[in-house]
Order: sequence, then structure tokens, then C-alpha cells
Amino acid sequence: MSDLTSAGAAVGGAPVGGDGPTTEATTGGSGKERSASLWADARRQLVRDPVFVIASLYILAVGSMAAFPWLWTSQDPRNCSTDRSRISPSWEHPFGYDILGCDYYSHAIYGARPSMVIAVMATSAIVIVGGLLGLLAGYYGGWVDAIISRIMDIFFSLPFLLGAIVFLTVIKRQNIWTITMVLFLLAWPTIARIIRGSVISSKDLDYVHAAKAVGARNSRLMFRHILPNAIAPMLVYATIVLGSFVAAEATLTFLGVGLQPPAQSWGIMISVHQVYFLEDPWLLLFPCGLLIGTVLSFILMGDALRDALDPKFR
Amino acid sequence: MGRYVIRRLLQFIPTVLGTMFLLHYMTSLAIQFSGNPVRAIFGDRTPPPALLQAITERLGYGDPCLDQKGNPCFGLFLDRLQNIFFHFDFGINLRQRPVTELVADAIPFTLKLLVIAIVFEAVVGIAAGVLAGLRGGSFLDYMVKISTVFIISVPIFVLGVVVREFVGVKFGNILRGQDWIPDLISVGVFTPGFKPDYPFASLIIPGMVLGAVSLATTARLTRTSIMENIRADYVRTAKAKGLTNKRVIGVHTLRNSLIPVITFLGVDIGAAMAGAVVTETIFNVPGIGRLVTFSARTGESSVVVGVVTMLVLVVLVANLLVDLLYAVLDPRIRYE
Amino acid sequence: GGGSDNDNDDAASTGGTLRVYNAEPAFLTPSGGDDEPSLYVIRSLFRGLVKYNAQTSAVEMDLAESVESDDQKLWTIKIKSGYTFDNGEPVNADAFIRSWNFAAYSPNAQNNGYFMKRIAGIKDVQSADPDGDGPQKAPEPKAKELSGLKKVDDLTFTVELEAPFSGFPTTIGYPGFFPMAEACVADIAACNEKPIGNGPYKMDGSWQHNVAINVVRSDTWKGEPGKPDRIEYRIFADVDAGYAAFQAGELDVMYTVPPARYKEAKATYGDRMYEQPGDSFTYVGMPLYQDNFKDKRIRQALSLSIDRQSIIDAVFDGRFTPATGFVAPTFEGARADVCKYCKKDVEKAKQLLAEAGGWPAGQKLILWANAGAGHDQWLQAVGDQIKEALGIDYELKVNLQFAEYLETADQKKFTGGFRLGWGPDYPFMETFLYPLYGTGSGSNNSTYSNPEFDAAMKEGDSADSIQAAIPSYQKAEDLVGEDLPVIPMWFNKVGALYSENVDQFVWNAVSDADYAATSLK
Amino acid sequence: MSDYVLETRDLVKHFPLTQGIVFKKQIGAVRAVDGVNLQLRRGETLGVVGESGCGKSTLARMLVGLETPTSGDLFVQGRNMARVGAEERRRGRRNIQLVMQDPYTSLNPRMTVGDIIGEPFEVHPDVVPKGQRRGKVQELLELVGLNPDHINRYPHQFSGGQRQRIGIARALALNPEIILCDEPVSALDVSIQAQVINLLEKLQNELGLSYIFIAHDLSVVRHIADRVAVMYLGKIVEVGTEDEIYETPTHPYTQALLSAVPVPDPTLRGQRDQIVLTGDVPSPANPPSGCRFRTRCWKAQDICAEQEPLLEVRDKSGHPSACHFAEVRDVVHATE
Amino acid sequence: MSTDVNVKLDALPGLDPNALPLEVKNLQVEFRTRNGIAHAVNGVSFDVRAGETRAILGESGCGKSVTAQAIMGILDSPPGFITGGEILYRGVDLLKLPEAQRRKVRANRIAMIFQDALSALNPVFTVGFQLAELFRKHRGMSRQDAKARAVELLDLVKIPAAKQRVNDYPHQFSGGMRQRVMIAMALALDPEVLIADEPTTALDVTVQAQIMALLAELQQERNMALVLITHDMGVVADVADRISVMYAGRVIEEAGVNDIYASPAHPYTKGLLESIPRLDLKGQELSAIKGLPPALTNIPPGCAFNPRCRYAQDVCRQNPGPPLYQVTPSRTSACHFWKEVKGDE
Ligand SMILES: Nc1ncnc2c1ncn2[C@@H]1O[C@H](COP(=O)(O)OP(=O)(O)OP(=O)(O)O)[C@@H](O)[C@H]1O
Ligand SMILES: Nc1ncnc2c1ncn2[C@@H]1O[C@H](COP(=O)(O)OP(=O)(O)OP(=O)(O)O)[C@@H](O)[C@H]1O
Ligand SMILES: [Mg+2]
Ligand SMILES: [Mg+2]
Repeated sequence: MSDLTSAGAAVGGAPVGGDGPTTEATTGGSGKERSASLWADARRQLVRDPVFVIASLYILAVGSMAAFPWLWTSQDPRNCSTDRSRISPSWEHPFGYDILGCDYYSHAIYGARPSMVIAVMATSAIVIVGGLLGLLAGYYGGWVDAIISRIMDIFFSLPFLLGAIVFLTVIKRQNIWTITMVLFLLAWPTIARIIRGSVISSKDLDYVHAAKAVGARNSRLMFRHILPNAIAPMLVYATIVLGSFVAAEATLTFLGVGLQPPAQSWGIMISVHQVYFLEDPWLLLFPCGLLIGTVLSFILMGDALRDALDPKFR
Repeated sequence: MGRYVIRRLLQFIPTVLGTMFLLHYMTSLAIQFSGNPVRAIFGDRTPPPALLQAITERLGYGDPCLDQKGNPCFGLFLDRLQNIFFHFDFGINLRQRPVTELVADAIPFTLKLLVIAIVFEAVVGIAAGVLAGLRGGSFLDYMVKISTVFIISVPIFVLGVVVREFVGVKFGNILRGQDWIPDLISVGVFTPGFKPDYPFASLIIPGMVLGAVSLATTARLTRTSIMENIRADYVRTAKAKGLTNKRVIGVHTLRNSLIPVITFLGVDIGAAMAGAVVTETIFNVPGIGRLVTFSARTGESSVVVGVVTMLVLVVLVANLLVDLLYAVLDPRIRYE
Repeated sequence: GGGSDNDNDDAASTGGTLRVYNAEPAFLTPSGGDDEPSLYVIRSLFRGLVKYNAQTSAVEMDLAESVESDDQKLWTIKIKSGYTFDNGEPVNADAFIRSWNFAAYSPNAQNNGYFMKRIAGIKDVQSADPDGDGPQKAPEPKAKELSGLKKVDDLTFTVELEAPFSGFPTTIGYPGFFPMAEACVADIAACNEKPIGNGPYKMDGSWQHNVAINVVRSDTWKGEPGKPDRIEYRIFADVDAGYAAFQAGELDVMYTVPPARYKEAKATYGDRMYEQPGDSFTYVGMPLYQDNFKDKRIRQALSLSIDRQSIIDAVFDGRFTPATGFVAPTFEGARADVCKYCKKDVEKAKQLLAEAGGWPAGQKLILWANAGAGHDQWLQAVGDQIKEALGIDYELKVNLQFAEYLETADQKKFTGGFRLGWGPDYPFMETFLYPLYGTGSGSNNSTYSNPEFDAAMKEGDSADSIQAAIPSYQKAEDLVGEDLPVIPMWFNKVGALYSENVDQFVWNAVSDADYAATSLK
Repeated sequence: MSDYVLETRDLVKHFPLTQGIVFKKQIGAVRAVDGVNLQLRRGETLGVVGESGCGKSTLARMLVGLETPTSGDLFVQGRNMARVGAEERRRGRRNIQLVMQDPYTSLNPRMTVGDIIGEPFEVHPDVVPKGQRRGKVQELLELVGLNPDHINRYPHQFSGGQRQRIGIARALALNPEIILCDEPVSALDVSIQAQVINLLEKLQNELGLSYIFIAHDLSVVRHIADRVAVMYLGKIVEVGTEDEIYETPTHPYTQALLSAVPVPDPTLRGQRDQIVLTGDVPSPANPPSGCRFRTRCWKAQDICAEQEPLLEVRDKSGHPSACHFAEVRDVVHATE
Repeated sequence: MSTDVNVKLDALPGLDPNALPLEVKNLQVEFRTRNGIAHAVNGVSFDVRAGETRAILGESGCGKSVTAQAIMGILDSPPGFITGGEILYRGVDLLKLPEAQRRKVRANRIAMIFQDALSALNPVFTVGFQLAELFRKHRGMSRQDAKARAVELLDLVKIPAAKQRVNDYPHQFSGGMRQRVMIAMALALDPEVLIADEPTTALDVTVQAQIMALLAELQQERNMALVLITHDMGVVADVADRISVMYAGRVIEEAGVNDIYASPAHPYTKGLLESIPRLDLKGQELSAIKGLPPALTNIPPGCAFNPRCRYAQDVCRQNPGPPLYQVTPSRTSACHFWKEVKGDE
């Protein structure tokens, strides 16, 4: 349970924690008052939401696979022998063996890392860069907005997979970093647009004017007043994007421009074995199950988060 | 309105030029770093250098800047722009066919596929969304949510292959064994891939697979939107006017709720085009997506630049149309 | 149940329509098409001087009356009279000379110009690169026509080769040597869309790119008529999609089976799956220009540590034949067990490696393959086996796209074993030997050079007849078997599927599925 | 220098209306505030009344420096804030603070009450040393009648009236001399409204503040204001002491406004001289020529269209009014 | 004018033409929300006669709008549920009618004007469409006829150039005009009862005066029963005949307009009247009601007003709360100490 609360805090903590003094004030003040920010409320509601709890437990599990695969398996996924090719699951080898006779379970465990790393890095990158650019464009308007918006348009109008194919064929070094970069390049405009939209709608809110009236500078207005309130839709979108990036990694591999064997990733597992799904369906079902679970968890978390953050649903 | 359209069209210019340059630079870099795409034509056989060079030149990969790594090849870019805008000449592919012809061949299929996908996505997505939205929190709502989210999380190629095998082949074969089922259904619709004899029917299932991805988003968006609007004061007014429930929902709620959905569908045209890459491969549809994938792999820069530029234009125009449609749906929006 | 329910009541009476799987061809002209999908269509639209016997693969005269030479250098070709193109133009000596010249002239940029390389005067019709590396615009070639082609009379012409070659008659059955009509050469682009053929079938409509190519029986064809009335080439981009269509009963012939579906297909279609050893050769080339690979014992040791059958079973469902020689087993003159190092023998491998001084410590064996074609998988298995047998750790380099990969090969920049394949150009042993291992030969990516080998090849080339050449070539093959410039892996097995509509399915070992000879029920 | 703490001279704010695709050109302006002269004495409350859209808020925003005047002068304690740089204006804001209309939207929902009230100290670090800020915030809370223990609560945990108190505390943080209230009670219920007005009056007595009190509720203004300015379409049409305006209004608009105010006394029903205006407020982008009120005025004559009436004392009532035909008309019968 | 429909409505079981046009008895409404059950209306009773104006007064959130919505049958359900009481239209309990018949009563017999006209008009349809819809759906008129009637209606509510404006969208109208459109819509089918839910709260005083004058004129013309919901004591004083004061979902005082203003018999009413700024008290502190209204999910036991009441005694904190005391034959108050409150005056 404690894990969950901290997971909720990590999600909710971004804006509030960024507000520095909030925490300071909380600790300094009279202890009996429980702070009840939107985020704290959201957290309380989330912890009570079984869907969110299950989804975040799942993500936690997958995250630990990515971070500490050796906790989950003692097998070496690269220890293969064609003599054991495609042996069905058994107790010792719960996922069986793949085509080359490598232990499929350990492959799945080690395969979590690239999938998760790509998704998490690309998402963080679009959140940070897209968020910042959207903030600047929305806040300053005028030519800053015009330039950023045009650049946004260029990347935005490139259909996602097509763009990825072109970029990755060109870069041709298809590793975690390049895939992350391509996903980032093609996806940041969406977040920038979301942020820009919510900044434009919130920069004329009364409380921003109120802060301006006491003499606050632009940076303060942007980062303390506007951004924290624009961040909720972004965060919700980010969880969905995170899920879709996990799936995108697989799709890119399927299209031949993603990670390639002998690297290990769920995408590789799926795309290499999808053709065997009639003969040995478990070769496809295991990695697909993991992947779908992850994507599903992220989306459901995002959903729950949105409901929790939206006072209308309270 | 007219002014707005003109302004938007003018805004296309930097976007399109920017995209074209981006693609041009990427593909030039590809040639500079990964070598002459012509070489791959010969495969394991090493061609005589003269022949290789002759073909290279014929295909327009002879520009010396393509030998200097990192050179942005501005000259080549200007030539390209000139050819494209003054002569409508997008160059030729490795098989010496003009890109315009390739696109002309491929685009009808992709457009058909897109239309099916968008219609499917709109009709089913909106219907599901309305049902879910009207009964927020009900079992139906829950079902719609779970099934749509599930569809999002299955990678489209897995979905496509599964549908092809089970619906197109397995289920289709059962239908084909039944005499009373018309061919249009058994052979045309439930087919594992595109068929020239049934140019529309055989695209229905691929189109649905393509639409399925965004179906979920459409449904969810509609649901939220309906749930918001169903509580709006003007819906209450409509009820107070003694209108039937059908009219209150169908006329007074739906139109307002569709505004964000339409926006999404507009944006989604671009995404659907990208999704077509996978769908077209799996269902053997000879469309744009397959063309671009193939060209990108073989490094046919002229094709990539040409086709993607045209796609970008399609996306931009579609978005413009959606914006205008938006104004039709919502009279509060005035474009000046 | 598979595609077993297509009704075909009227097929038997009329000869019917044969619907076959195909990929998108590159070109439909004899001078341009050099890939399998193109050849399949070209072979039904065009006919050449010779053809190959479906059973024995022996060369038989087709349009030629005779193909003769005394010195294996100057060949005289006589053509049967009365044949015409679809547009009425006669198929005469000019038609061939025109076609070959057109292919050879480099500004025409025809892929099959490559096949004219033995004909005298080839250098003059191909522009020399002024500074050797291409950037400048190539000058006009010196000549427009091959000096080795001479018309004797309407139906006779002579071909002079640059060097004697006893296998010449087998080569001219290749579609690159098929004739082209004048109207076709005059507007090659139009001809490519709707070829003017001279064979048993003619185009029905134009080439529907990426969709279909339909041909119908030609009424101008004087030879043995094709069995089906009509052949529909359905074009698929993806073999899995094609297989699905076959399962759905939309195809009558599928000339290939998707690797992963082999087992299933075999179980489902049983005797309607045609299987035969094929002639496409897969090998792991050894970069002899790298120090680590200079010692042949190392190469032998590497080869000895590979269990080919196990990889074939695991990765390819047993669809390949492990290579024990360097020439396709279907070819005249091919022998089993030419390669003494092609059976797994870990003891011997270790011993040879030790004799050679072992593998440099700390270095990894690098294995190369081009990206995106699925080669990484079996190569990984190869690496695993070597690692297990010899303790040499390996690394895969599988990220180069094909073009760059080939350029790396051309520039001899591989740092380890490299996967490549070879398909024969004509059914003659020579095609498996000289191009790959001859000193300075174009596809000799290992840079193997052995004077004895070259001499044996020359001897075979100038032998009196095809049969007479074989012993010399076998001698050459033995040398390669000992030196192992490449590690042979396997030859493919062809696996074709045909539907219940098909009465008799005909496969030609050289030219693959013979649709014209395939009859429907 | 005058003895006014705040004075404006011909203060103007025009919002440009632009047109054009690439090069925008100005085709007109919304004359939100069009030449306003105001004086505010120390310790005085100046009420500003007028219809919605007449420019009250724009005026307020200019006075606190949220908006730069298009022209005119704005003296805050003798310093012309319209002529100083941005940084100085930012610092100058200390002396004049704003209480906003809507207590629900004017507080950042993500900040604690302590952070909201303490924000001015962080922006102007020299006012209160860091260590004492918290204490000062609690002091302020106490001053406006809130529990100092609630410093860590978030705005949504307070009622409307309490929130408005938080807004007032924030305005007081920098010890300003002038507080500008832009409709501070119009979002509140009658019973709560009284609490807030009481508080404002109490603070004025204790701290010697000067108020500009904007409202559309004339009875509230009458209760709190010493002097009243009546605005119509960006201009002040009549100004005077509370008695002058309410007892002897001379401008027809003021008269109409006053007569329209419902009096909570049923016994006066039918006895009042109610003036029901016809027509709507004209657009400030395109105000009528001459007198701006003439389109709705029952007294209008030709001269009203030709000549703009100046704000000057015309008749015996002794306070300035911008009407050519200014005359006293008794519209309000005192409730006693 | 609308004979066909009248025939159908006459067929309502138990319709008594001589009964009151609207009578609400002990109405109870609750909202079942995540945070508990909100008792928005806890036994509201009132009636209105033809040609009379009944004002319902009370501060924000006390359940005025919910009452109106319950009468119209347009409550959001879920979360809102009517848990008790009767709503009688000429003796017919509307709550017992099947939905199809209930729908016929709306707009035809009982119509309603909403608080915020901008959000109450559908932004994506023209004003004409929204007006004409009534005639088309209830009277089966053709498009043109209905449109012509729409123009007539706009004329009726004094919208200049009605013929042109009929094709405009709501956002193209000013606030006052929108409210007039709302009135037109409510009057279109010539109802007997008009419920006006804070019709002028969003408007300026000058416009408010226009609208109130218009309403009064139309009411008189048609002898309509008007239920005016508001929290503006001034407006009530101007137009109401009888007043019901609500607090926390309950009517706590009911009387004729003069009685209430002259001598309120409930401390809450009294507090409201006192917190209005008055000239004679200028310079003095306003007498505000201390404290806040209760949360509807957590209404204090006994009299809901007791925590804020200066007369409160222990008895006020005991359940059940005070009954409605009959102050005079025509007036009631829900205060144990109504005499003291009144006598204080
Ligand atoms: N940023 C702006 N750009 C263009 N026009 C503006 C802007 N701000 C205000 N206006 C216009 O200026 C006029 C005066 O607006 P302002 O908000 O000052 O009115 P107000 O008197 O405060 O009205 P209310 O009582 O409704 O608050 C209005 O017509 C408004 O539309
Ligand atoms: N759809 C709803 N869901 C939950 N609670 C509701 C809903 N509608 C109204 N309520 C609650 O019912 C109570 C009464 O609301 P109502 O709208 O009747 O107040 P009102 O007296 O009309 O106030 P105002 O003067 O602000 O219009 C409020 O506390 C409100 O929170
Ligand atoms: Mg304002
Ligand atoms: Mg209300």
C-alpha cells in the first residue's frame, strides 16, 4: 500500500512539489490542518480506486522488470540452443522457448527494459520540451507563438508512422536512443498544442491577473500560476501517450525500422513471432499480454487521474 | 470566411516548404550515409560500375552533393521545388515510374480506405459514445470503456493479422461454403485482403481495422462531450419545451457534442493515414502507406519527398475543411 | 479448412483461368526485369531461343533452330521462321540483336545489361567512369551497339564472346536474352506497361500496378499453346497476405510458402504442396582481407561448429537442404559432400582452431547481415553454436539497409562473416563458381584468389560441350571446398502450393513454376 | 502636486480592432475607456457605477497597472504611472491594490491561502523579512476575520464570502493606501454581501484606506461611497457626492439608472417614477456621435448628435454632469 | 387558438378547470451524489392562482431552481430524485402522469424561463428555429407557418426588426434580448403557468427594468399565473403578490408581500431584510446574518437556521424542526418564536 501512495505522490507531486513553499508551509504550520489541495484530494481518491490501484501495481511490476530484471529471473535470455526451439511452456520455463531455443520468460523480462525506457524517456522528453514550447507560445503569443506554431505544424502534419519510418530508415541506427528521439520529434507538437491551448485559456484567468496586480513577474506567472493549472490535461495525455509509445515500439519493429534482434524487447518478441500465432500462439500471446497490460494500465491510470483531477466528477 | 481561408492557405506555405525540406534533408542524408539506393537493385550481383552510374543518373541520384556527408543539398532542393511547382514533376522511382503516376495509382485505394475508416470510426464511435454518455456509469458505459481501451492497447499489426486470419480466412471460408450467401458478402467483404473485383467491399474490413484504433478515442470523446452537454442549460430548455427525448438528444445535444469530436476526426485523418502503412501491408491494399514504407526502405528519396508532401497537403487541407465545418456546426465561431 | 471451396464448373471445359500469387514486378520488359516476380510474367509473355526441360533441366531449342560454335567463342544462332510479336512484327535476328543491344547500352539503364557482359564489345557500349568514383556526369559510350552481334541473314546471326564459354547456350534461356519488338524499344515506357510479347500469352489490359497483371492466350503464338486460357497474376506486397488469400481460395498457385506457415501448410494441403530442392544458395562469406580469417583452418573450424540441420529445423521448419557443396544439388554435375567441413564436428573444429593458433583473445567474432530481412535470426543461431563449440563470443551487425550493405561488400569493408546469397543466372555449374570465387570476379566478396581455381574454370569454359565442361568445374569446386572462402549454409527447397482447381502442376527446376504448362481441372 | 492620492487625466484605453492577413492594419478600436478624469482623496471612497460593458473593469485594470493606458495620465500619489517603465510600474503597484469581482476565480486553486496572501511578500521581498512572513500572513487573516489556523487550507475549502476576504487580505498585504474593488460583492449572496461590506468599512476606518468601489448595485454603492461617478460607454457622465447623485441626479442616464433600481419596499410600488429605457447599449467600438447616450435618451435633440456635452456644472445642483439638458429630477424616494 | 391540443389535455384524468393552475404539496427532492445524499428540497408547498405572482425568495443554493425543475419534470435524474409530494396542475398530479402526457403539459400549460438566457438557448441553432420548433412539434405546423409565428412572438416581446433577427443565433443578441427570446419561447404555446427562475439576475438594472415591465404586461394580458424565483428583495417588492421564503430546501415563511416587508415572522427573513444597505443606516455597520448556509448533505437537526439564529433556543435544535405556524389565516412561519420575531418589530 505504501508503494501506491508514493506512486500517487509521484504523479501528483510534480506541480505541487514544484511549488516549493507549499511543502515548507505545510510542515511549518499547525499540524492539525490536513492539506487538501486538488492533488491531495486526487491522491486520496486514486488510492481508493481499485482500477487505479491494480493498474499502478502492474506498472510497478513492469517497472521493476525493466530496472532489475535479475529480480525476476535467473536465466540468461541469450543462452540459446536451436535444439530447444519452440518448446511449449512448462513449470521451469513458464513461457517456453522461442524459435532459437532461448528461454522466453527471461526474454520477456529483459525485454521490458527497452520498451519501458523508450516509452518513459520519449514521454518525459515531449512533456518537458513540448510543455515548455507550448507554454512559451501560449504565454507570449505574437511572433513567438507564430514561430513555434509553424514548427509545430511541420512536425504535426507528418503522419506519425510515416514520419517514423522515414526518420528511422535515415538514421538507420535503430537503438533505444534513436527510437526515443524519433518518437519525441513526432509527438511533441501534440503536447505543445494542449499546453498552449490551456495556457491561452488560463492566462486571462482572474487569479493570474491578481498575481500580476501584486507585481509578479512573467516567470512567476508562467511557472507558478499558469503551468500548474495547465499541467493536469497534459499529465493525463502523457499517460495515454506513454501507453501508445509502448505499442509504437512494437509497431516500428514490425515495420522493420524498430529495434532489431538480437536486441530484446517486447516489440521484437511480438513482431518476430506474430506469424506463428496459429501454430504456437503462446509465442505471441505472452509478449502481447504483457504489452497490452502495460498500455491498458497506463491508459486506465490516465483515466482515473483525469476523473480524480476533474472536480466535476467528484 | 474567405479571408480566413486565404490566411490559412498562406500559412500552408511555410509548413509545406518546411516539411519538404525536412524530408529532402533526411533522404539526402540517407543517401549520403547509407549509400546509393540503386546498388540494392542488383542484389548479390555486383553490377558493372558504368551501368550502376547510368541508372543512378537516370534516377536523379547523381548530384555530387549526395556524396558529401551532411551537405543539405540546397541546390538539389531548389531543383526539386522548381520541378514540383513549375512542372508538377516529382521525379521517378527506382523502377523508373514517375512519382505522380505512383501516387495517382495508389491514392484512390488509400482514400477509399480512409473514408471507410473515418465513417466507421465516426458512426460506431459516436454511437458507442452516445450510448455510454447517456448512461454514464452503467454496465454499457463500462463495456464501451473496456472494449475501446482494449482496442487501443493492442498494436495495430497484431489486430490486423488476427482479423485477417480469423475473419477474412477462417470465418470467410465458412461463409464461402454457404451457397445462400451472396458473393459480395462471402467473397467480397470477408476476404483476407484487397480484391480488384470488389474494389469497395474488400476494403471494408481493412478500413474497419484502420478505424478501430481511433474508434476508441472517438467513443471516449463523444462520451465525455455528451455527458457534459446533457447537463447543459439549453438541453434542459429543450426538455422544458416538451420535446421528445429523441429530439432532445438527437437534435439539441448531439450537435453540440459533436464539435470536439469533429475536430478530433480532422486531426485523425493524418493519424489514419499513418495507420494505413500497417493496414495496407497486412491487407494487401496497394495504397500510399505501402508505397511510402517501401520507398523509405529502398531509399527512394524522390518518392518519399513527393508522396509525403502530398500527404501533408491532404492533412492540411483536411484540417482546414474541418475548421470550416466547425464553423458550420458552431455558429459562435466566426473566421475573419 | 483451407481454400478448398472455390467452385470451378466451367474451368475444365475452357482451360480456365489460373490465378497465381505474384509480387509487384520491377519491369515487364526482357531487358529490365531481373527479379523473380518480373520473370514469372515475362516468361509467359515472351519466349527465347532456348528453354529448359522440366524434368532434366537440359537445354532445348525453343525459337532457335540451332545454337552452335566450334571454339565456344563465336556462336552461330539460327532462328525458326514464322514467329511474330503480338503486334505482327516478325521475330527474327534483328529482334534479338535489337533487344541485346538495347539492354547493353548503358544510358538505357536496363538492369539486364549485366547479362550481356560476355559479349564482345560490351566495354564500348558502357560509358567509362572518368575519374572512377562517379560524381561527374558520365560521357556518352563509344559505341551504340555491341560489336559481337552480327546479323547473317533474316533468321541467322552470330554472337562473338569476349572469351570462350561452353555454357553459352544455357545462358540464353534467361529472359534477359528474349527478343523485343521494334515498337517496344521505341517506347520502352509504354512497352513496360503493356509489353508486346512473342510468347504463348499476351497482355489483357495494362499492368495494374500493385494489383494484378492479366494475360490471355495469344493467337499469334505458333508453338505449343499454354494450357490455361488466362493467367491472372495477383500482386501481393506481403507473402503472408498472399498466403491468406490462398487459404481463402482466391489463388490457384502460390509459388512460395511463408516460412512460418510451412508446417501448417504442409499439414493442411498435404500433397497439394509441391516440394523440390531449389537452387538458391545461402552462405556466410569470409572476409579474406581480414587477418583473423586468412588461415583456412580457422574458416574450417568455424564451419565445423555449425549444425546446419538444427538451425534449419528450428528457424525454417526444415525447408532448406543443408549445403554439403557449392553447387545447387539440382544442377548437372553437382555432388554431395564436396565440403568436408560442412558437418558439425566440434572436436575437429577445436583441433583445427588450436592448430591455427586459436582465435585472438578478447576479440569478438562479428557476423554481418542486412537489416529487415530476417537474417539476423539464423545468424544469431550460428553465432550461438560457434560460441558454444569454440567459445568465441560473437556480435551481430545487422543494422545496414541492403544498399549500404552491398556497398560495404563491394568496398570489402566487412569485419567478419557476412551473410549473402546467390541465385544462379542459368542452369550451368559455372554460375555457382566463377562469379563467387573467380579472381577479381564481381561478386567475389571474399576476395578469394586461387590460380588453380581460375585455371580449372577456364578449362571448363572452353570445353567442347556442356557435359565436357563438368569435370573441370568439379575440380574447381573441390578447391573451394578445401579453402572455404565462404561457409556454405544451405540450399533452399522450393515449396509451392496449388489449389484443388489445379489438375497438374508443373515445376521447372530452372525457371520455377511453369504456369503455361499447368492445367486446371 | 494635488492632494489627491490618485488622479487620472483624460485616461483612454482603446483596444485595437485589426484586419489583414500578413500585415495587420488597424481598422478601428473598442473605446473601452475614452477620456476619464477621476480624483480620489485620501480616506475617501469613490463609487463607480454603470452598465455592463461601459468600461469599469478596464478602468480598474488601468489604475492598478494591469493595462497600459492608450493615452492620458495616471497619478498615484503624484507619480505619473502612465509614463514610467515596466519595472517601476511593477514596483509602483504596491500602493494600489485590487480586489476582484469573482472570489471563485480570482484565487489560484492550487495554492494554499498562506501562499496566496504571502505571494506579494515574495514578489516584493523588501516589505517583510523572510522569517516574519508567515506571522504577517496570519495577522492579515485575523484582520479580515478569518481563522489564522486556516493558513494551509486551499481556496475551495472556503465559502464565497470567506474567499472574498482572502482576496482582501491579499490586497492589504503590501500596506497599500488605495484599494480598488471591482464589483467585490456582486457574486455574493445578500446575507454574505453585508458581511464583506462591513469588513471593508471597518478596514477603511482602521487603516485609513482610500477605496475606489466599482459596482452595478446602486444601493451598495450608496451605502459605502462618499462620492459617486456614473459611467456610460467609456465616459463619466455625472459625478458628485453620494447625496448629489442620488438626490439630485441631473443626467438622464443617471436618472434612468436610479429609477430602475428596485426598492425593497412594496409600499412604494407604483409611486416611483420609473423610467424604462428603450434599446440596448451601443457598441463601444462604434459609439454614437455627440452625446453617447442620445440613442436611448428621451430628451435627445439635434444638438446631442452634433456636440459632445462636457462634464461640467450646468445647473443649480452644483455637481458636474455631461448633458446639454441637465436638470434635476427626483427619482428616488427615500425609504424612510 | 390551440384547440386540438386542448382537447387532448382535457382528457387528462381528473382535470378540474376550476382547481388552481399550480399547487405544490410537500415536495421533496434529493440528489444522490458520491459525497452523500443532498436534500435539496425538503417539503416545499405553495400554490399560485391565475393572474397572480408568487415569488419564491431565498439565497443561492436553497433549492429554488430544483423546485422549478421538479415542477417542469426536467430534473437531472440521476442524480436527482423526487422522493415525495405532489405537483398538481388543475388538480391533476403531474408526478403520476405517464411521460408522454407529462411532456404535453410542458410548454403548453406550464412553461419556464431560465436564469441565464445565454446558456439556456442552444448556441448552434437560430433563435427562429428554437421558437418555431415549439409550433412544429406541438402544433404540427409547417416550417413556414411556424417561422411566421416565431416572428410574431419576437414582435410580441419587442425585439426590433424581428423579421431579420429571427435568423440570428443567440450569441448575436444582447443579454436583454436573449432573455426576451426566452420569454417569447415560454409564452409561445400560451401556458397557464409561467415559472421564471431568476429571469433578470444576469442583467443590468436598466435592462432588468425593461424585462420585468414586459413580463408584467404579458402576464396581465393573459391572466397567467407567474411563479417568480429570485433572491433580489427589490424585485420581489416590486412585482410579487405573495411570497414564499425558502431556506435550506424548505419554505420557512409564506405571506403576502406587504406583510413580509412590514413584519417578517421568521428570523431569516428578518435578517435578509436587515442586511440590505439602507440609507437611514448609512455610515453604520450593516446587520449581517452571521455564519453560512448549511451544506445540504448535512443539514443541522431541528430548524436548519438555528446555528445562525439570534433567537435560537434548545428547542430549535431538536428534531423534528418547527412546524409551519399559522401566523394569520393567510400567512405561515416555520419558527417557534415567530411571535418574538414579529413583535420585535
Ligand atoms: N482585451 C480586450 N480587447 C478588446 N476589447 C476589450 C478588452 N477588454 C475589454 N474590452 C471591451 O471593452 C469594453 C469595456 O469592458 P469592461 O470589462 O471594462 O466593462 P465593465 O464595465 O467592467 O463591464 P462588466 O460590468 O460586465 O464587468 C467592453 O465592450 C469590452 O468588450
Ligand atoms: N445536478 C445536481 N447534482 C447534485 N446536486 C445538485 C444538482 N442540482 C442542484 N444540486 C444541489 O441542489 C441544491 C439546490 O440547488 P438550486 O439550483 O435549486 O439552488 P438555487 O436556489 O436555485 O440557487 P441559485 O440562486 O444559485 O440559483 C444546491 O445545493 C445544489 O448543489
Ligand atoms: Mg467588469
Ligand atoms: Mg437557481
